[in-house]
Amino acid sequence: MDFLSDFLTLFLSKLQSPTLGFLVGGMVVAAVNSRLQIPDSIYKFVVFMLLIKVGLSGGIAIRNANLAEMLLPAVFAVATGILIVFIGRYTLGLMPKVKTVDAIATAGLFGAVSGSTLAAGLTLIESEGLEYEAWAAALYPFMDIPALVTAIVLASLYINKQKQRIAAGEQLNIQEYASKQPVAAGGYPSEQRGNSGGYSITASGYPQRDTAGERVKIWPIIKESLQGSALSALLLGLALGLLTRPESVYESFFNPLFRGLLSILMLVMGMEATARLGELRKVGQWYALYAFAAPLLHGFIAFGLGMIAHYTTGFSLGGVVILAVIACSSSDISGPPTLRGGIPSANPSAYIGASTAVGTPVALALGIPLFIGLAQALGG
Amino acid sequence: MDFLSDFLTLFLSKLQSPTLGFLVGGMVVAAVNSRLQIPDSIYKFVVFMLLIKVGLSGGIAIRNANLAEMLLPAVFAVATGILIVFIGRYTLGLMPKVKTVDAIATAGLFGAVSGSTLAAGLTLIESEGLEYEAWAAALYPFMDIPALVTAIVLASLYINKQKQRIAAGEQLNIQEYASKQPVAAGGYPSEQRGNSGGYSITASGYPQRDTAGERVKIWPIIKESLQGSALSALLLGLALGLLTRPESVYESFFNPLFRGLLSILMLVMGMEATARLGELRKVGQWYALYAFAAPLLHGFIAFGLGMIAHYTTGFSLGGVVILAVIACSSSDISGPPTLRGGIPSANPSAYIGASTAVGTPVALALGIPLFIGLAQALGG
Amino acid sequence: MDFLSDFLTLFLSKLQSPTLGFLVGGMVVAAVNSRLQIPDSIYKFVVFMLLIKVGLSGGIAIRNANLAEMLLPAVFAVATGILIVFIGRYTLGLMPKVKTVDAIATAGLFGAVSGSTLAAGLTLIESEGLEYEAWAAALYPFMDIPALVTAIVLASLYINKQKQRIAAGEQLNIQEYASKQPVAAGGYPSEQRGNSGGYSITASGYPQRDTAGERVKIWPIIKESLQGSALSALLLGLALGLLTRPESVYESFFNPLFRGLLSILMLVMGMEATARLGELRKVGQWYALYAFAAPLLHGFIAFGLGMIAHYTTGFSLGGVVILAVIACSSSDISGPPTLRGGIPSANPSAYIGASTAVGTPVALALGIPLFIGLAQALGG
Amino acid sequence: MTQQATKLVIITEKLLLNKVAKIIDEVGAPGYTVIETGGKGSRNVRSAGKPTVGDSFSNIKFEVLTPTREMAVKISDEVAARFFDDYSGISYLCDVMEVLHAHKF
Amino acid sequence: MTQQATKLVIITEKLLLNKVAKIIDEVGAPGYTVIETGGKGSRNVRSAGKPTVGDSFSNIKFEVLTPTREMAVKISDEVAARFFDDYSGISYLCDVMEVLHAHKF
Amino acid sequence: MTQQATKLVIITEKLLLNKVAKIIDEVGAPGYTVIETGGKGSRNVRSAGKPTVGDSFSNIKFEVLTPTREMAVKISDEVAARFFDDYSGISYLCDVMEVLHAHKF
Ligand SMILES: Nc1ncnc2c1ncn2[C@@H]1O[C@H](COP(=O)(O)O)[C@@H](O)[C@H]1O
Ligand SMILES: Nc1ncnc2c1ncn2[C@@H]1O[C@H](COP(=O)(O)O)[C@@H](O)[C@H]1O
Ligand SMILES: Nc1ncnc2c1ncn2[C@@H]1O[C@H](COP(=O)(O)O)[C@@H](O)[C@H]1O
Ligand code: NA
Ligand code: NA
Ligand code: NA
Repeated sequence: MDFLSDFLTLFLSKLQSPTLGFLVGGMVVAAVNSRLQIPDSIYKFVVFMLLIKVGLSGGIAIRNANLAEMLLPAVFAVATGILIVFIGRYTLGLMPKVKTVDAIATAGLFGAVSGSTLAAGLTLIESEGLEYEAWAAALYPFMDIPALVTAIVLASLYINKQKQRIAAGEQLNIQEYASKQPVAAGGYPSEQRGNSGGYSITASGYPQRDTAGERVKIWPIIKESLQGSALSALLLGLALGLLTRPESVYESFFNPLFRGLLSILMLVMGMEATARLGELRKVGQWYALYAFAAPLLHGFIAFGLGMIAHYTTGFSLGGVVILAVIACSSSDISGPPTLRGGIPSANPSAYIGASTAVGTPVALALGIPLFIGLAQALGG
Repeated sequence: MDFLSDFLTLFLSKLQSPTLGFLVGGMVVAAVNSRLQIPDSIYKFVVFMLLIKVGLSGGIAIRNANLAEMLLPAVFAVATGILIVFIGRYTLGLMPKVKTVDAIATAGLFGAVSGSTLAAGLTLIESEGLEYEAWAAALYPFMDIPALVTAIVLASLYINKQKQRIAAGEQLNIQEYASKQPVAAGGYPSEQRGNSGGYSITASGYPQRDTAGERVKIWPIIKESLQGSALSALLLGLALGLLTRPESVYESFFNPLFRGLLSILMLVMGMEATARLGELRKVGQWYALYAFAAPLLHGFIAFGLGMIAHYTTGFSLGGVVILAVIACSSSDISGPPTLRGGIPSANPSAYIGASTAVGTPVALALGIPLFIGLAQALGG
Repeated sequence: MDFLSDFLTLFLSKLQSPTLGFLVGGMVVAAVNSRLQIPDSIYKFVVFMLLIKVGLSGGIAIRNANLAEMLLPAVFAVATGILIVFIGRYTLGLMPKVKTVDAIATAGLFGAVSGSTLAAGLTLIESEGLEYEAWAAALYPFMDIPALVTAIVLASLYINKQKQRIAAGEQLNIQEYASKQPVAAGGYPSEQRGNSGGYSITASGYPQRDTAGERVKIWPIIKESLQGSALSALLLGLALGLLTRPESVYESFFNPLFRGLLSILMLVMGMEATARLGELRKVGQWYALYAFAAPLLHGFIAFGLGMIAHYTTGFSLGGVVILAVIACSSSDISGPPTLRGGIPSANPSAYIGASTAVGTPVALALGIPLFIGLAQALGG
Repeated sequence: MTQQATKLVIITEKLLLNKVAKIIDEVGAPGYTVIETGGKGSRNVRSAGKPTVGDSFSNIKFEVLTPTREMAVKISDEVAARFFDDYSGISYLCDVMEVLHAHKF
Repeated sequence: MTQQATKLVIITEKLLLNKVAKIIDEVGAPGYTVIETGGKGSRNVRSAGKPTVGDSFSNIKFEVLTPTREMAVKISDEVAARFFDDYSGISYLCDVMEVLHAHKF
Repeated sequence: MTQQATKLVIITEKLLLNKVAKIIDEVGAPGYTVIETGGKGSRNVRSAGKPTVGDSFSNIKFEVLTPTREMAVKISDEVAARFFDDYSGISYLCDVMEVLHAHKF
């Protein structure tokens, strides 16, 4: 009871951070159709600046850290990433009118990590004076990549199974499959079959390639993820922090600009959230529900696993929060293209809408303060 | 006499500010056809940074301000905005070869407010140590919007009257009307009637819609102005300053970068001024004359009204200068598109040329130092 | 012996600077096909910020400097610029399979100056506490422009001679000329003669304009160089530093951001280097060899001349290093377009590849530390 | 199977982006493509690229593939009637196009 | 001398830039031009200009001049077969083009 | 009333923007449209989008509607004669266009 009241006061006090202010500000700005825009090139550069800073500070600090400690949290990160995908596939994926591949892709995106959310989390954690291991931010790829890989593998297995069944002429199954398609998910699969007004035409009735039985390759997916702009910036920063002596430029440039650039990014995130709301609506309420609940659930799972590491190997409470935030976040930069390429048949409106319009705001506005408050209440 | 010499020395001392240096530098750079450019996205972002900073500082300070004091200055701002349009319509608008709608649009743009000029003014006012009310910058929309609305309403009334007369077959009037059209105002209305070389063609002699008697709606114009990128940024800053606690990020990011970004913007303004000079030439010397004289006249009017508020309600001298600068400035970002949409038949070369090529430089180079010097001389 | 060991230790200690770290980081990032990118507009703005800062600091300091001292170093700069072109034309230009005009253009680019390399040099020189004259950076145009002019003049003289010979029907010479063309220099001159697969077509067998005997105008080339974005920014900074009082904004904005922005630029340079490697390969190993050796050679020549000025007119050792760095650097921003326009028949892949992929990295990674170490060892 | 189509091109001021798009939708074209352009016409040169205060005056180009020539002309007339008195713009068509593949046409 | 040519236009998702370019090369077209576009089709409106999280979903437009109609159709079929089930896109051609000047055609 | 027209397309290096525009004006075309493009031809791949040191080597595409085929060919020949020896570029035309609306043609 006492614990709960502690927690609540701590939680509420977090809700007034300027970071959130900019996020909400962005939502409102877009909602009232303001012509205010942050140019795309600025947005890209801001993301780069934030993630390379996170990487640099990590790299500099890691130099004299005992990386053995990192093992258990890293394992937990991988486990969480994989688990999240399966949870999504067997909750969201079973809802009526939800296409299974769309559900898998969405779960993959929620398992993947948002650099921006991570950056926001780190800021708040530091301003709260929570201690954490220098390498904690480096847990990012350990959850991000396994989640994306799992989602893509799962989806292609599912699709191949479908193809074989269809080949085997299980008409029932087809109907069931077709019936599960959203009526107007961005007009997606429906149009594909040309059953809405106009009809689709082809020059020479091109042959369906028979991809059934194709095995999906995993390494390309991993490479693709590592090549993503966000992860590349983080890893570049880590490497530079480890191998060169960037302290001077870090202190004079990357660090002082961090909070300000973060507020700019939050503004963009807010504008994005509103902009994507429409797409989310198209794909139905199940996605909205999932996008609201899943981040917190994922965060709690990771928080729990983190606490295990806390008691067994002395993983810091700050580190636990970071692990929870990573799980709580859903990718918004690198994830989507990877999934678009890896699960082409999934409807991007579904997973991007869910992640950007609801998932990220929830992670930023509820998740981060929640898990920090929790850690502080537990910390005493 | 003594006062005058005081004033002159004060005035001249202002002319060496780096801000002006960058403005002139930009003019020269463009004049010598240098390939030096500030990318558009950078320019947009700089404007955003300046105006959200102005908004933030205002919002933070307003928290414990007595907004009742704002009433009289706000009323004066509205009055000035409307007055400026009528002045323009009955001076510039009556000159030979000046199309009435062009004159009204130009006056509207000079009544509207330039965020950049305001930012430059605030910098100088602060560096001069003049006191002003936290909410003074918030007078911006109170002059900006009424000016644009008045111009658009006035223009559409005028056009409808013309149409009716024409309908009533007053041939004389038509000739008079036609004869008032500049010969080569960006080749604008002339081409429209295809009387220069080639002829204009239409697929199926499309019907002239009869817009005579259409009533112009005011609310859409107000909305349009509020949605402009500059005003949105200012209001967003105000809101965030009022409702959240952005002090940390304000002190570490928005405030320190302000002067530097302002100098970048001045550079762009200078380049723009030169670039638009050609367009201004096309529309004739009356626009140049108006663009030179009007800002100072408008400034003096607002300064006078401000002084009334100074003596009656104790409006600070710094506030008076800000009111004068707002009046003196002519919009360069949000205004033009609003007018282009609101008075489509007006020639953009005319009003943009006048404002960007002459109006803004005059406001920056003469207006701001002038009114600050005046206030200081009066302040004793 | 003692001197040598001194020098080596000094030299090696320079190799760990973060600046280099970012350069190499960029190379790696591009080499692993990361999707990380620094948007073009950011890149352009960063270059502007660096060069205007260099100009400003110079301009501010020059105010009370004795410019007579500048005479001898300036003369040496001009001499070096011209010499470099001739060296290139009679070394690289004589290699088998190297087209003479390509060699001349390449030499011109290596004689020209890289603002980024200059900026990097200044940073290291300052952090090493080497004294230098305020106007040293202003030597830039004195080497840059003569080099470009010489290259363009030399090339057009050569081309005209060729044309006349050909006109005079020296078939031998043609074969020799043709045989010297690289087989696949970006598929350049070969395609021009349509001898690879497809054939080139023309609507109406357009007449070869007879440009033989055309005299090349020098002033346009100089103007073109001065109008380049990099040089314009530098000169603008100088002017503003001299004529206005930009100290405040310099201290609060341009100076503090310098090192950080430089590291960003180094990252881009690294990415560019990798991206251009392919083009360099196409044009053969002679270019690679030249691009590696020439910068150091040029640097030594300038260093030598600088030492003469050091002993005769007391030119500072820091200034000597700057002169050497300017010579060592090869233009990457303004130079290429000038050459593309001035020597159209030269293959851009050749000179850009050589300069960006090898020349600039060599200048940054070896040249700068080398000449600083040398100066320090000499300085005692 | 391929299908004959008409390609309508409309070049006008960026400011009109949404309004023209609305007209195209209303007339019932299966879709459209928009491209940012600079250019020069009888009026004044549009700013292409270089930063000018507010880029709202640069141009956009619509390309609309329509199944019939009539639909193309209908769109063009509507746009011209509503905007070409006051805004700069040009529209032209080419009716010998063939659509090879489309999701909906 | 001029030469008859067919112009193939393919508009699809930016994500496919390299893959489509590869197909065009493999089929043996002498070259291609790429343009960034926004637009609207049967699927969803593509983001044109305004910053959206990752612009990987905006469109690109390929224009390929081919000496023969067959080559154009071959490219189009290959692209459609590989991508148009899952990605949005349209392809059409115009076979009355004339190449006036080219370095290689 | 509509009017037959020829559409000339010239794709060449960005560097030539002003020079080509000048030629088009001199020959007397009523206007032109310019678009930034990337692409690949017989020479080397042009940089599209990604920051390369100075973007002066990316391409531009001119689209010029001319009342007569002759005018189009004249422009194309002039451009090719002056630049296509040394710069990469291609030009082609389509002469079955119809102008529906124009301020001046
Ligand atoms: N003859 C033409 N060929 C190609 N584009 C044109 C032509 N005439 C006009 N345009 C385009 O249409 C826009 C508006 O033309 P205008 O209304 O005449 O100013 C110009 O900015 C050009 O982009
Ligand atoms: N009728 C059309 N005319 C012009 N462009 C079209 C048309 N239909 C589709 N497009 C373009 O092709 C893209 C993909 O279309 P879709 O696959 O139907 O979503 C759209 O974003 C448009 O840019
Ligand atoms: N067959 C083609 N189809 C479309 N565009 C082409 C073609 N060939 C060349 N181009 C364009 O013309 C530019 C110059 O071609 P080139 O001079 O052959 O390098 C290329 O970068 C392409 O943008
Ligand atoms: Na996650
Ligand atoms: Na005003
Ligand atoms: Na050099």
